[in-house]
Amino acid sequence: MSTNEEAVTYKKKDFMSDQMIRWCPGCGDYSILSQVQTVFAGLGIPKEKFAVISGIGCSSRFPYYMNTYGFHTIHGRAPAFATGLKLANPDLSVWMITGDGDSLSIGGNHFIHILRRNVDIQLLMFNNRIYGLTKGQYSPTSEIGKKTKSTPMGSLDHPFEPCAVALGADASFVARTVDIFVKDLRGVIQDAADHRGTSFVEIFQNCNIFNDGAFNDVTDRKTRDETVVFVKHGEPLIFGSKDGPRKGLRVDKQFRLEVVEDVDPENPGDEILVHDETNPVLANLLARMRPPYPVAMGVIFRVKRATYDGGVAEQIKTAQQVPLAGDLTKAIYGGNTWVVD
Amino acid sequence: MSTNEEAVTYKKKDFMSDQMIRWCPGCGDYSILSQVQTVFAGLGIPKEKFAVISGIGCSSRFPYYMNTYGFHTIHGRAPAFATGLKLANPDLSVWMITGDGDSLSIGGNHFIHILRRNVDIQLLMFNNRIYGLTKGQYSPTSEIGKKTKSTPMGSLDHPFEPCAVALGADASFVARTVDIFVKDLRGVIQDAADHRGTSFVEIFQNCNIFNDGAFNDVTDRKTRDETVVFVKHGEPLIFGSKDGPRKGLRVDKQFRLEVVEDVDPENPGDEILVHDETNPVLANLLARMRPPYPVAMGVIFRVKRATYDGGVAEQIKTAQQVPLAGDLTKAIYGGNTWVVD
Amino acid sequence: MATNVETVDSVVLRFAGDSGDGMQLTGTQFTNTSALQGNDLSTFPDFPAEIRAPAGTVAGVSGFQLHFSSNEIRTPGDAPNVLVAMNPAALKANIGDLKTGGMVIVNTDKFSERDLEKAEYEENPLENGSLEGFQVVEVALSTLTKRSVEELGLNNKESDRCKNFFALGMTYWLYNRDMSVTQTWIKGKFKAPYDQANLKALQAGWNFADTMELFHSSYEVPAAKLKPGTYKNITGSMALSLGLVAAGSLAKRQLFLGAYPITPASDVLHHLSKFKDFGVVTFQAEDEIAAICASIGAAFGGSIAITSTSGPGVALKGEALGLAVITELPLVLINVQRGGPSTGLPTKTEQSDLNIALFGRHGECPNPVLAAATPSDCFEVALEAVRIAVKYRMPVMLLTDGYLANGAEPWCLPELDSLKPIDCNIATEDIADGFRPYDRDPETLARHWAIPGTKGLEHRIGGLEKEDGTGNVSYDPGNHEHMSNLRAEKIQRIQADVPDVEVYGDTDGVGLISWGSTFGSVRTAVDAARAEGMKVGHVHLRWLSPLPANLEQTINGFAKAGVAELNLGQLHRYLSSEYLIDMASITKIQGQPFKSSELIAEIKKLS
Amino acid sequence: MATNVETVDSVVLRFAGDSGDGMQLTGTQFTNTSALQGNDLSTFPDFPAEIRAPAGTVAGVSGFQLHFSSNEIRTPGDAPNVLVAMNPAALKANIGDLKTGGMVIVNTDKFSERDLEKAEYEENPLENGSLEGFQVVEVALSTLTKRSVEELGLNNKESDRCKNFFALGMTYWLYNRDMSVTQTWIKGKFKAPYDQANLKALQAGWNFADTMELFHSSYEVPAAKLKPGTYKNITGSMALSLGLVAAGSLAKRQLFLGAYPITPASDVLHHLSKFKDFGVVTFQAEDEIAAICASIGAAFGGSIAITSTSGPGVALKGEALGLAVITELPLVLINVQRGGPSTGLPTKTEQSDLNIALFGRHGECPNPVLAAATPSDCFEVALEAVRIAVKYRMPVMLLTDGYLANGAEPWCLPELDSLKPIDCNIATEDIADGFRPYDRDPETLARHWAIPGTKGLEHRIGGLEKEDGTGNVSYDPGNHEHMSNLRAEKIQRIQADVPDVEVYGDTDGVGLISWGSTFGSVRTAVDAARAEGMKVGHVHLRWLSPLPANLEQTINGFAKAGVAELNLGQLHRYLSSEYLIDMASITKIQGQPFKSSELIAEIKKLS
Ligand SMILES: Cc1ncc(C[n+]2csc(CCOP(=O)(O)OP(=O)(O)O)c2C)c(N)n1
Ligand SMILES: Cc1ncc(C[n+]2csc(CCOP(=O)(O)OP(=O)(O)O)c2C)c(N)n1
Ligand code: SF4
Ligand code: SF4
Ligand SMILES: [Mg+2]
Ligand SMILES: [Mg+2]
Repeated sequence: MSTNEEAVTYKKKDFMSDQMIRWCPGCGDYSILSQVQTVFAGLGIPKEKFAVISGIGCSSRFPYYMNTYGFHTIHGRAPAFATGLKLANPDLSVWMITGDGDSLSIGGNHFIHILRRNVDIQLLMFNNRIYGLTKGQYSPTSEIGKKTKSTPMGSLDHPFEPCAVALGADASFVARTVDIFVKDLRGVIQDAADHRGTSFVEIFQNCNIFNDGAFNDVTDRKTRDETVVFVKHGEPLIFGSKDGPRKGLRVDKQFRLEVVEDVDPENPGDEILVHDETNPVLANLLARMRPPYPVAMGVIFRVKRATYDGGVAEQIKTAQQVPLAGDLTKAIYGGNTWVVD
Repeated sequence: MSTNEEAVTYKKKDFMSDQMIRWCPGCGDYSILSQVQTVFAGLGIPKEKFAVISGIGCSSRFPYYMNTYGFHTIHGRAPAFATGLKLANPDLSVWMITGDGDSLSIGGNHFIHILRRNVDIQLLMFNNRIYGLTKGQYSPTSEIGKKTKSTPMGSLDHPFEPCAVALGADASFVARTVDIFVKDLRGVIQDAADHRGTSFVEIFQNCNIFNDGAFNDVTDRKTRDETVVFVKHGEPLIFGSKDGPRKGLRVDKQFRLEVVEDVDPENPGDEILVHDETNPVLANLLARMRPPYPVAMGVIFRVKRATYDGGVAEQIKTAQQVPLAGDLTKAIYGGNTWVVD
Repeated sequence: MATNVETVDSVVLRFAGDSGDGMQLTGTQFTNTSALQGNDLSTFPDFPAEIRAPAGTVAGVSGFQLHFSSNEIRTPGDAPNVLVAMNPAALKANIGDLKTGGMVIVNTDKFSERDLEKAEYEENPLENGSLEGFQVVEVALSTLTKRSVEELGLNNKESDRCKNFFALGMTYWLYNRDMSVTQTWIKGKFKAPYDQANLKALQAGWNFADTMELFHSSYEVPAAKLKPGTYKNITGSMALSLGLVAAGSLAKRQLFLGAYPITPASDVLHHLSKFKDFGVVTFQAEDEIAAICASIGAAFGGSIAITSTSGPGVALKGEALGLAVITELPLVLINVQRGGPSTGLPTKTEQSDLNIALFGRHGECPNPVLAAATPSDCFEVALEAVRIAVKYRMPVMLLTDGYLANGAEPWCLPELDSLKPIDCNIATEDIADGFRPYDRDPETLARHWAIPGTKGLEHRIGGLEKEDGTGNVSYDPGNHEHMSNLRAEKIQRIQADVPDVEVYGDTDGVGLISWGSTFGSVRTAVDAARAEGMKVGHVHLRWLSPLPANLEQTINGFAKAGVAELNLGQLHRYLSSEYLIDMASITKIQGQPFKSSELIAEIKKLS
Repeated sequence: MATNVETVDSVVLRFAGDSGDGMQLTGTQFTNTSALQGNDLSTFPDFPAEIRAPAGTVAGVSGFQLHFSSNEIRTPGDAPNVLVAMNPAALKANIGDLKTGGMVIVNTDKFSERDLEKAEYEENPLENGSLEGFQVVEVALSTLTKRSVEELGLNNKESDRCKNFFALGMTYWLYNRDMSVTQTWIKGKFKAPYDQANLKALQAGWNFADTMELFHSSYEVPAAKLKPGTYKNITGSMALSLGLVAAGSLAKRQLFLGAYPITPASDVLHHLSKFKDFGVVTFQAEDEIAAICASIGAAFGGSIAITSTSGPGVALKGEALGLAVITELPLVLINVQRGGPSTGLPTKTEQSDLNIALFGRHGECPNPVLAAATPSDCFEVALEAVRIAVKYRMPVMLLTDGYLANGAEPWCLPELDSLKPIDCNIATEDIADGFRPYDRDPETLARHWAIPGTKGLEHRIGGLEKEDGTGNVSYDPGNHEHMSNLRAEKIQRIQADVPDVEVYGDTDGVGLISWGSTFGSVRTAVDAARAEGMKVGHVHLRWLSPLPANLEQTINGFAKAGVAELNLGQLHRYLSSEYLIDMASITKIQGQPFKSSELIAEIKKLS
């Protein structure tokens, strides 16, 4: 992330570009765009220091709508472009926008590599569990049995759990949120911005054209309290309707998860798990929670770890300490030479 | 895996091809080759039903040395070839041989996808933590700070933990072993053969030319007992020299690992973890154990899960139940037609 | 009924509206109806790259053009006679193409100031005289539709959705079409009350045209005198898919498709995934590389292996294709070309991948290339590609494009008996003794296809140079030269299966040479030019590599030859290098097919 | 000292042994010594694809050929005068190349039956008369070496390791070389007691040759009359890397290399990773695609961006290269060619990637292509590639090959002042008002390079077709044609920077046209042919796209032209298509460079 060179104050609209937005009406992408613009405005980073990089997909049209530097690249490769850009220009605040297909299908390899390297960028994955731009084939996050144009009898591939993939690749920051959970979404984007290293955020995003309602179980206002747990470092894992009795999560000896009914949020007791965002084992557990357990939202995992770009800069700095560093004469005329007159 | 059509008995040498083996003298690949040949001989599968598929790298020369069907393909893509072959020919016992670079660098995406799909093949990754064939650059499993031809000041990339990557990708079988732990190696290969789905085996393999001794801490006879734990389903996680006092592993409330000294193997007590190979959380913990904890060897994770190839066959079978299935006349002459005379 | 019924030969009709207005569906209904009424026809849909671009904008306009005729026709037509424009954006995007004096039907309900603004019209084109010279038919389509479905209690949005059927009803009246096909289709497709609503809107459109005497006359387009046979209207994608399915059946082997979705190739995956009853395996891979690699794996495993994609995917498959070349395995790579370079113009058509098809791999790495000429030709080309791949044991590149894939025409269905079986000539146990995987058929130079599972034929292949015969890895200099020449020679041997070209028209005047989807426009232009008395011939190439044996001689016969293609001259360059003949290069690279008129102008220049 | 010292002009010497025998090191020492003695020289190492192929086998033989001379020379020589063969396999693999009457030094200690068997010799070649016609010098190298280091208490294996220095000592005596360079090097390189052991072995070899009077005479190869200047022996990989580093310095911008290891391109990554003191960033990516994409990202970010690879990697980079073309960003793609297709012959040399360089992308996607002629030329070509990429804002493809990369020659070091600065002409804040990213320099057509971080120049680029000027996404048909033509035109504009070709030799006799690493063999052959009285000229191309402006005219001037290249005729095809001139195609595709003698034979055919 960039150093703040001058005091800058922006409004959200400063980050809105002059390009017409071409997503379908009702697409979840609009809400995410709006929150990203809001967060950018508040970061105090000069506008010209932002670069937004994307791959290909509906979601990847994102850079066109941001009044910053932007690069709509090719399918699946955005992490590599972002890495090169960040290494070339460590001063930039680099954001990467991608879809579930872009980053987990064709781009899966670059995705896991940027995470392990921990290049200091923000990586927002819009997961709509479908290929939007190519008109509705199943994606690597589609549930088994999904009938789509390419799977008339239902898909057979076991889906990835994106946060688990990220954890398996040793991501240093893993979070999950939802397009329409506006406040939570904004908060998580802000957290991502604040983290040094690759900040991975999975955003459940509704594609109302090809996969409408894919996240109804977590977004439905009626049941949401029962199906979602918002995790926060140091706080007990409690969920359930604010009105009714609250519930908590605990594990048994062999790490099997259990829901504890009727938990007093003020005094949840010893057995209820407390979220520790630095614990990879817990993070794995949370990332994979699915009904009948609540789906975890928020920052699931966050640790400090050296960044790749930081290391590169450091090595160069060290190398440049030597006498005659960067001296072309030395480079060319050094070594075994002889003179012919 | 293949159905055993006729009673067949083989000797190891039936699986030795006529090609000269071109690995460096002392390379760990020899031992693995030998054990694979031994296991093949004992599987009771007709020789012509084996296919060995590899990518590119020293390790990937493997198929040439096996007197079976074999395909030395291109760098990183072996999982895709293996998938196609298995779908085309479900009757085959398909084995894939790969290196740490082949499968985790260029091939990372195909690697995680074959695992999630759970195509019924055996995937043996020879991890020597180096690029052998291209003469010694660091690989995605090389430790940070490694000085190689391409990293004169030491590498900066945080390494992958292959078993953790596999678990993150929802592998159904994850095991680890070592080239020179001959018996253990053979056992794990046998387990892999017996598993339906993608059986992932990481094999620590010594490259005595470019990364000699990379696994000394686990292979050294003097310290091995202290640095390795062999895991077995249903058995407590106990290690330490057979002569001296044994040690056990347990976790605290927040899943932090601890070594318990002086454990009685006959009666380890309640707190010592018992290996449950179906528990993904435990598997993650085991996969990531590094000194001062012992490195886990054996089958770390194994669950039954539908295979992709099985599903494909099933759908075709179902589709073929309909009347006029596979009838070309119906396909061509069906639908809205009209006649011109 | 209008008092007046005129008979016309051919009509070009274009429906245009917002992406959500159902124009593709409307066009398809008109097409099916006309097909069953016996017209020859050709269609071309044209949609935006966005799924639903912002409503009302020019970027969001989706169009469907349909050419139907009582004569034989070969293109969707240059300029529409009739344009249905559902909003100002559709008008703006399409009016430039309309024939002078042509008719434009507009939905006046969508000409509010806001609508005009979205279409970036400064003033209302219906009022500023800019449509002079056209017959403008102004209809309050939305209002009328709403009224027609009133009794069903739909809400505003729902009833507005039916307006495409109202428009369709009007055009059905205009061209004396039988509505029953569409009525039956509506009943099968929509649930109550939407079925009723659409039926009512359709009928209301018809009635409106009939009673309001909106049009001077209605038109009759009599049935065409087509070759006798059973016909079906078919898109290139569907014909291609059926060809592949047929190839699998004729080869008596499993068909395997490895593919990753990409516009405009995805339909091949979609169609083939529905042929599971033929044992067809479709594998939606994680990317294009995995798709081709899985296909090569399947080919090794004995399947008829196919991989389909478009430009960017072809670029990604190059490395793996080289492996298929050196391992001499049968494979068909289908490239449904789109506008390039890079992401380019994904929903537009182009022929700019000939270079990569011929020369896009590292090393000396030749592969045969052929291209389809029309939507229905895709069927035959698919069969031919598989046949050659199997016979010569090599990957074949098959080129189509967005225009062919999405365009449709009546297809005279083949007699099944006329389809020759494909002999896979698979190696059997019997030859286990002394078996060598790279032993060859002396005529075709094809090597053995020895499938894993076959007793005694165990062998290993790979991407390192192989010794001829044994297939062992070989670094021998002489062997490498031998194998390089041999791989090139194999392509030449295919000439035995490639028929000589025949010149359509005059052999010694101006000669137009074309390939791929330009067939229709070029042939139409040649006909027109000859009708005007010019001396013109046409050579259309199905095979690009190898080229037909008599091509050089044929070109030399022309007084002046021109190569017409939708790129910057790729075939022209290739033929120049082959024959050292000075030819004209006729190109267009606008994401759109040639218009016959454009080609006639070029012919005149050369005459 | 031998009684007899003869003076000779040129010697070709080849060291051959097992991969573990240290032949590369031995050859390099001889090279450095000869360089400092003032000879002109040229070297070529040749190693197996395996890291350590099985000891004693032909597959495991590693060779190093060295041509040193008192004249100007341009190739490592056709046939060696002297062969040092450390074992039977080395003898077997190399004896066929030895000049008739040439000398072969063999290590008799390695001719046991088992050794012969490993080399697949049926009988002992030292005994069956098969070496008749050569001067065979039989030396018990292992035994003698062991004896010479006895006192140091090394074990068998360790002392045997020193035998290459024993052999080196012998050849130093034979050619009157000064041993001090190697002695100094040994002291710096090895720890005790190995430094002492190697020094002793070296000296013992010298002494052995001296006292045993093994050779009829020793030879003197006087210093060459090279152009005055400071020289250094350099491989193509190193010269290329230095050129890139210099380009970064001259452009005053960070040099960025994205690369994935691949033979024979890895050395560029290895060398550049050592230039961190120049601020050079080397990124070892997860694959070739990531490597080029990171480089394009770095180019967007304002770096001098490079990506280096070989054939299979080039095939993978095609899609991303198209993005660099359409976004008009500067980038240099280095292709160190190797034997293809597919994995092919990875350690062998070839020129078969010209096709993919020119035509290997989907869509109309042109990029400039240039090639280096000699190891030291790589320096200049690297500078030129960067200069053009930056000046015209486009990706440039630079071709070298395994022969150039690993081969070495004396390089007359450039005066630093003679290196022209590279003007990056980066867009600044000042032009923020009305800034449009695709506005162009009217002369070069280069667009702005506006680097993220620059105030007021925020803009978005991408792979969809762009509107000229604004750079916005555009589906406009006319704009697409305009942009397609413009991208092609940009290549043509580079001709302004490409000097006309000059014919070496005769302009109106037989003309040989070549490109890349064949320069040396072709030039040598032309010289030889002219010395024999033939009328021959030579045109060597640095630029393949665009071609030099006067090339057509130059070729037309020849009575008969032939295109010589290490493939199946790729340049020949390309020039044919450009100029429609009938030329001969002279090719070789054996993983090895041309021999001058082969070319002389071809010239005779054409004369
Ligand atoms: C190399 C390549 N292959 C395929 C495509 C076609 N394609 C474009 S976007 C896409 C998938 C989009 O899915 P996702 O990443 O989930 O994005 P969404 O549209 O759902 O936001 C595909 C397959 C392409 N553009 N390039
Ligand atoms: C497309 C492509 N890129 C690069 C290479 C060069 N290459 C061959 S093997 C290899 C890495 C080998 O490492 P690993 O997979 O760990 O195998 P090992 O040799 O260590 O067994 C590389 C980079 C190649 N053959 N193809
Ligand atoms: S197709 Fe789906 S993801 Fe794409 S813009 Fe439309 S609603 Fe959004
Ligand atoms: S380089 Fe290493 S991995 Fe490769 S064969 Fe030699 S010892 Fe084995
Ligand atoms: Mg998606
Ligand atoms: Mg390795």
